Amino acid sequence: MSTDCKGAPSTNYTLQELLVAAAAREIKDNEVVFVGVGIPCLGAFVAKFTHAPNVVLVVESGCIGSMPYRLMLGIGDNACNENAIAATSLWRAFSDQQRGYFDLGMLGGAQVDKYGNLNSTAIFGKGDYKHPVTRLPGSGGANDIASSAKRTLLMMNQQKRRFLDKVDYITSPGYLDGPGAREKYGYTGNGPSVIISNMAIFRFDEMTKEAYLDSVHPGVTVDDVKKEVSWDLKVSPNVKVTPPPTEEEVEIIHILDEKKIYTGKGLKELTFESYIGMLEKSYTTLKSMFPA
Amino acid sequence: MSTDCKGAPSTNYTLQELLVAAAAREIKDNEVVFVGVGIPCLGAFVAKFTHAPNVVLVVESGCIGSMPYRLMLGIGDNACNENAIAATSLWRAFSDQQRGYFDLGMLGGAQVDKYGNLNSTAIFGKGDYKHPVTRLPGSGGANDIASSAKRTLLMMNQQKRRFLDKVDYITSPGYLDGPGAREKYGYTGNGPSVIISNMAIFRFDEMTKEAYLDSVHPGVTVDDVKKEVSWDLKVSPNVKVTPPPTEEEVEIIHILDEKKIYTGKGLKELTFESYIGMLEKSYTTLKSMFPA
Amino acid sequence: MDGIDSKKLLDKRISLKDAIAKFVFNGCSIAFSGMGGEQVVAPTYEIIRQGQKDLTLIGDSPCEPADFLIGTGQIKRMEVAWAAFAVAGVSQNYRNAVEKGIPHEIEVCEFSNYTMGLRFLAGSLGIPFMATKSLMGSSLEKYNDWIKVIDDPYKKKEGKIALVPAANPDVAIIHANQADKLGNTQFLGFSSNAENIARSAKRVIVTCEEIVSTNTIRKNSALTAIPQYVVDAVVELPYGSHPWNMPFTYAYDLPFHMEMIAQIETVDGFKKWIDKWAYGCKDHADYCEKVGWQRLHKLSSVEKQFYK
Amino acid sequence: MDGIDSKKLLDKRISLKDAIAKFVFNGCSIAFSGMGGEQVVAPTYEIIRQGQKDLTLIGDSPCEPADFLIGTGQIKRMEVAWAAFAVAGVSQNYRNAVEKGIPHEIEVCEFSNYTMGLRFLAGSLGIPFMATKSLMGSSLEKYNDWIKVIDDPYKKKEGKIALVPAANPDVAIIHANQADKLGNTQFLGFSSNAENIARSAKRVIVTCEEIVSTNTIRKNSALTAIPQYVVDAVVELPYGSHPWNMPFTYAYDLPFHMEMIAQIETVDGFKKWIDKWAYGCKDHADYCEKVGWQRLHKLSSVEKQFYK
Repeated sequence: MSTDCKGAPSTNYTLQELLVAAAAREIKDNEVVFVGVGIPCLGAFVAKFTHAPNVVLVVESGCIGSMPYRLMLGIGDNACNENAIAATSLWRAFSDQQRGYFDLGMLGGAQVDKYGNLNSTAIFGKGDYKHPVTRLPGSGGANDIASSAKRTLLMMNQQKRRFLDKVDYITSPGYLDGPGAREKYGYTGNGPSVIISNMAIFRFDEMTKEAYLDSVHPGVTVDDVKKEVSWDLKVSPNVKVTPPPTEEEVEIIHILDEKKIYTGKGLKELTFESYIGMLEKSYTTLKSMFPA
Repeated sequence: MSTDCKGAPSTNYTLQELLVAAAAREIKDNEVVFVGVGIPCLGAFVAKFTHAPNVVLVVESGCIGSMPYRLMLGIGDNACNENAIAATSLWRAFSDQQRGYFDLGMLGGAQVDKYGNLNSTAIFGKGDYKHPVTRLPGSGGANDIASSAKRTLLMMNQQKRRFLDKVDYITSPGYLDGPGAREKYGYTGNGPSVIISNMAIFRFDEMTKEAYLDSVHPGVTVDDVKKEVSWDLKVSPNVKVTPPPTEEEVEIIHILDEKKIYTGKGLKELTFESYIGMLEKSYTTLKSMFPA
Repeated sequence: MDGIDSKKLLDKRISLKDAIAKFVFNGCSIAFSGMGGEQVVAPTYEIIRQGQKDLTLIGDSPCEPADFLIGTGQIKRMEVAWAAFAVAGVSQNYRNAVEKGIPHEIEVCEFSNYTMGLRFLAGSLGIPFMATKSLMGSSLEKYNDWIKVIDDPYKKKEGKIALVPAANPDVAIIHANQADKLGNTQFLGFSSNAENIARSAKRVIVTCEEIVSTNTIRKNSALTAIPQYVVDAVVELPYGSHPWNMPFTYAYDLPFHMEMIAQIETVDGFKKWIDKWAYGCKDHADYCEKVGWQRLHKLSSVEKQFYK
Repeated sequence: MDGIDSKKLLDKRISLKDAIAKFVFNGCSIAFSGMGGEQVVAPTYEIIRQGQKDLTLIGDSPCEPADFLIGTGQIKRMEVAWAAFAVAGVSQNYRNAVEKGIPHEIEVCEFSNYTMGLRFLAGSLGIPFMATKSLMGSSLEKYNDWIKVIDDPYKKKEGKIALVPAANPDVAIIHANQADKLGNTQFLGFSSNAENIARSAKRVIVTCEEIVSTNTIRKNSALTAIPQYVVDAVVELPYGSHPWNMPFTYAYDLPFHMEMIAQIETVDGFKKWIDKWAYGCKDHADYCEKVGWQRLHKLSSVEKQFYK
């Protein structure tokens, strides 16, 4: 279901770079993609520089068709305005999504279940919604993206305590309790199409709506993955190995995230001088890469 | 209730000019006024050039704070954009009105009743709504203005068949069937405050919500007016004579409506050449009148 | 509709004739942008030339699209707030149809300008209705079943609110100042309800005074009322609103309009007008030729002085 | 509120201190604009200095306004979609309040970014609710009584739709690029929900990077998100969003933010941060001095290169 990756595979890449490339390959050319921040957003830009030059990126603050000369540091970063086709409002961007214009949304969470429901609100632990052991940031736009983007990409950390039979709290609806549930509510979107974790890629069975293992990342076994999933995970009869990023993809990731803010520990090491230097360099480099 | 008119009264004015001035005097400085076309709109501009320089004029097409160098020929005329504070949308302008930001709206109709209900939809005659003797244009924005502007100014032709006990069709709600009726629906606006006709000015009794005669235009008697009203018209104990326009007001009207499009028969006599000439002249004249 | 998603095309440019033939069909519901100015006139003439029938016109205050298409008998039903020619005069064809059934009776479903705007807003949001404080207590509510007055579910004490249903026309025609070949559409001034009319419709034809580069669009991203993913076809159509005005582009041709209104007051006069300006022109360029390029140019040049 | 209608003033310029003192009161509900960038930071520090209590924060995704005012114990209730610092980190004060009741428990009423946007849109329209296809079937609906799922009154067969109630905060604080003294307010880029947050509120304080002439406003009328009649006070507040970014004006100060997040992770560290940057500064100019004008200037100059 993902785009074929052309070009020579890289022999020198990190796990983060593989995840970026995996996200990039979920995007087809000419699609409208609602992007957040971090790895999936980086994936969207890699797609734009490779197989999907006409992809339209939309951010929650209200920018449509952004084409920035720098790494997007947030959904309300100045980068979002840069070369945008339309600078509008949050409510309008989300309304366009609810109307059905957005092909793909990107989500993350602290817990996911077999039906692709996501929790980014609270880990209850021994408590409950009002008194959770861990309070998380909340929905933000996630519930809306999960409801209305035609399909969604979920990015997760692979841990048994995060891949659950049932999440504590459904912040973002996947297939809820299975087949027919989304139809009952008449959501605009069709639900999640893929989960990309740090160990594997999962897709959803068309009939059962359950997530199944589609590919394992290089060096990971099916059993490794099963150990980090709480439910009885179905495995594709022809489970694949996730293709590594191409040399070109790795090169673009290095340019876009020069300081490894999303793909390494760069965030913690940033100084004001190195940060300003990053912005200055990025402008020159990226301007030459985007066609005028 | 209207603004006092300062300056020397004109001794050489037309009825149309008196009506423009009467409309102008209903506007206080700093108010937000939803304008249409014709005499009341001209009145709003006369107000802006005299006692109400800070009035904010809004038109249905979505322009706020227009300050054109020409006569506004429609609610979607290019003039509306000129020097506007905001160029936005129809739905937003009306939403701002529904939210309660607009002080005054201006309306006209084919029939009015004693509670200030207006009909601009259909004269039933011997027929009904679906088969009327005369089909009129319909509400346009009138229903919305009547519902939501804080107060409304109604402009009418004074004829017995137009000043009715009950209109055939309530396009624009006045006080409906009397005291308390508007409150029942929770309208944003408080209802009509004045009717200006070609013979007189009517205001509304605070208790009964019924229109009463407040002033007659020069040369018109109370009896003349009563003959052209279908209900038993109440008359103010100190009924006045409508003050004539001032010399300044007449002069401004002559500048704004040089070709007497709204204040005479100019519309029928317009040639392409005289029309282009009017636009060219108006630009020069008005630009010098508006402060930069 | 064919299998290709026309909203995904990278070049949506097409002739007016082809756009109307492709997206306007017998029995469709159709909406037009414009509020006085920015009126969709040239595409209306093309619909007359092509003769699509049984149209449901959904609009706020349509002028030529309502009057002409009623007069030619192409409209079956109207959901509107108003139909006339503003300062220039009334809509005689609308009167004839309602008062006398000439050329035939039409169904009329009436709202106000704002509540038609809300119907398009609801359509653009993909939701079934919008609430409003307009309409309640008036005869519009009385004669229109689509207006529902409900108890406000959030009010503890008695509280009423009106609902109007979303509009979702089969096709919308938007006339704008400029667009790129992808369909990114900009107004240089007000946009009346255009951005919501477009989003509320299944298929969208953008006609524009000028096709510009995507770079021009990006340089003024605040002006983009309609993004490319809403649009199915882009037609370059200079003077597409004549005799109406186009902000920052050309002035209102009021004398032309007055002549038109005078002529179309009679059924016979209307027929002659349509014979000359619709059937008598093979396309919009032919119309412009007949109006006179010099006259059109004058309307542009007089307009430009206001932005010196 | 005093008898004078502050929305009608012809000169609404006022100091930040006076604006906060006049319009933010104990027990009021308050909304802030911004979505990551354009965050209302300097006014948040001023509210900390003045110490208004029992606030109800109504917002989409507030960062400093939520985290700081929870940490100082000034917030009683939040109606929000999200609270954190995006790429920079989580909101430890929010976690402390919910998980441990430190400094005290807060009520939380949760929506999503879009549905908070719809609550402000409904508020700006003066209507009681807005319909949406979000929220249904999720735990947000389950735990929040203000979200009502109803039968669509326009659907013949079964059809569900969610309603969210209008938000109408007592006061909104909007940080924008520019405004004139009358309150006409412009964003040079995206506006997130600002135009509706302002209109939904009873009183509106606009803080802006620069006060400009009304002529400047008129020259770019498409950029005006908030017209004067919505606004009660205008405050010139350069670098009012620091450390966040302001489109076309200055870049995000991410290193400053990382330092801040690291320090405010502990209750003690947060106290010290507030001591230094809120109580330790007599006003925003003092804050800028402490950050360093050279640093702020560098953030502006690096931003400007992107628009060469």
